[in-house]
Amino acid sequence: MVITADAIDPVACYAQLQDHSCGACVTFEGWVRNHQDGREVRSLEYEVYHPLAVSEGERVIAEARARHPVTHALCVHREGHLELGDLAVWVGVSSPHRDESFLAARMVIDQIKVRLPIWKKEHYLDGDSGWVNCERCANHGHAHS
Amino acid sequence: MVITADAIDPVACYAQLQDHSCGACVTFEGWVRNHQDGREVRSLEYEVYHPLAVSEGERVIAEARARHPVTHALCVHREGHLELGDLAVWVGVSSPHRDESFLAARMVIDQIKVRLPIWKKEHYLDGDSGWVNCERCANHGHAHS
Amino acid sequence: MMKTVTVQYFAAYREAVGHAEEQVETTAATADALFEQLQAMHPSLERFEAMRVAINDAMAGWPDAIADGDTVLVFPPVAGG
Amino acid sequence: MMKTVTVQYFAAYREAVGHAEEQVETTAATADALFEQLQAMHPSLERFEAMRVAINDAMAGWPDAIADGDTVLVFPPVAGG
Repeated sequence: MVITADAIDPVACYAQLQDHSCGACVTFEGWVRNHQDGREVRSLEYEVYHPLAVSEGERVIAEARARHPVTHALCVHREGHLELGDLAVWVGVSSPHRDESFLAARMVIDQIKVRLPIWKKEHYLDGDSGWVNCERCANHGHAHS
Repeated sequence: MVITADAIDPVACYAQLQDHSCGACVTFEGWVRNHQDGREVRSLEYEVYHPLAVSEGERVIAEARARHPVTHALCVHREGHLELGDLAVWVGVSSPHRDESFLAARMVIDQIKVRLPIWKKEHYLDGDSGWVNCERCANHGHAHS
Repeated sequence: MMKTVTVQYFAAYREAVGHAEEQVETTAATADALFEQLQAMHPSLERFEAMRVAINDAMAGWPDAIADGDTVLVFPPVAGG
Repeated sequence: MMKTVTVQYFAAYREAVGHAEEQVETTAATADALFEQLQAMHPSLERFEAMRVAINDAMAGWPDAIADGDTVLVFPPVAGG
């Protein structure tokens, strides 16, 4: 689990998954989207509490690997200011067969989104801004990407 | 749907998925694996019947998009001789939210593997070689990546 | 009724038969009946549950009718990906 | 028994409270009871079902006990990805 203030390089990440014993590779990328709940988004900030984001991210990856045996599994999450289209989170998995890679990648991103101490502040086109509640938050329940 | 005798460039493919309205991108890559049913693989050839591989591939993508509305969905498949680790098939999908991208990518690769007129001949380390039957083939049922 | 069709073989079937294409005189009404005739001509042509057929560059079913002048593509089990 | 704990606020909670960290004197036995006290001190501190707590850099539960000298991290609902 890597938290970085620099732009994520998906090609460099991907190189770490390559393995001649693997026939399948699944990647998930979360991009900064120009709309959220009907509002136009201009940019956003991620705030990350490093020590626990890293340890909880490692735990998520270990749990996904235990349930879906894959050969490589990695996750990188941005912090700081991001513009539209920027890569916010990258998950990559490789395995001999494709079933495990799809399932592990899905489990990692689903858990990363609800368990890691990472917060997102959206800046809207109308000049307003606000912290986004998590997708399982009961008070403001709505789905994110 | 693209069939190519040249190496697939995943970065160039991926660029076609980028869209500010999308918050999620899922890619699947099929790589040439060094083992199959307990045999050590050295390299392989794909034979493709172009006209129907392209039209059936377009149909698969359209069906996946109809079931899982995504913004972009692409598939590229190699033909000819491939070495270990080479990218044999690339599937990429982007959408506002991640659920549709995961489901569409999975549906595309599952259907591509069983419906397109593409055949794989494996060359084994022991000098032998043989055509691989499809993963749903009743006579020689076994799972591939 | 005697028809002439063009049969094309792919991958394992091409290697089993020894050539990629041939003209076949047939009275077979369906693709499936034609395949039986092809097996009689080429004993090495194995029947697989996952084998597929296309007629005139469109995916077809084995019970589909064949007509004089058709091009029939005989596909062994596919293995893309 | 009176304890002194360090409370750290993040994201929306930091902005609601106006600072990132404070020392709090408390008799609260659990993290949950401490949160009630923090809400009394900072009426803008909203309770969310998805809010989380960590004690001394380990994820914890709201019913967990707090001890003198602990650092308690108060996390508003997370939104990574």
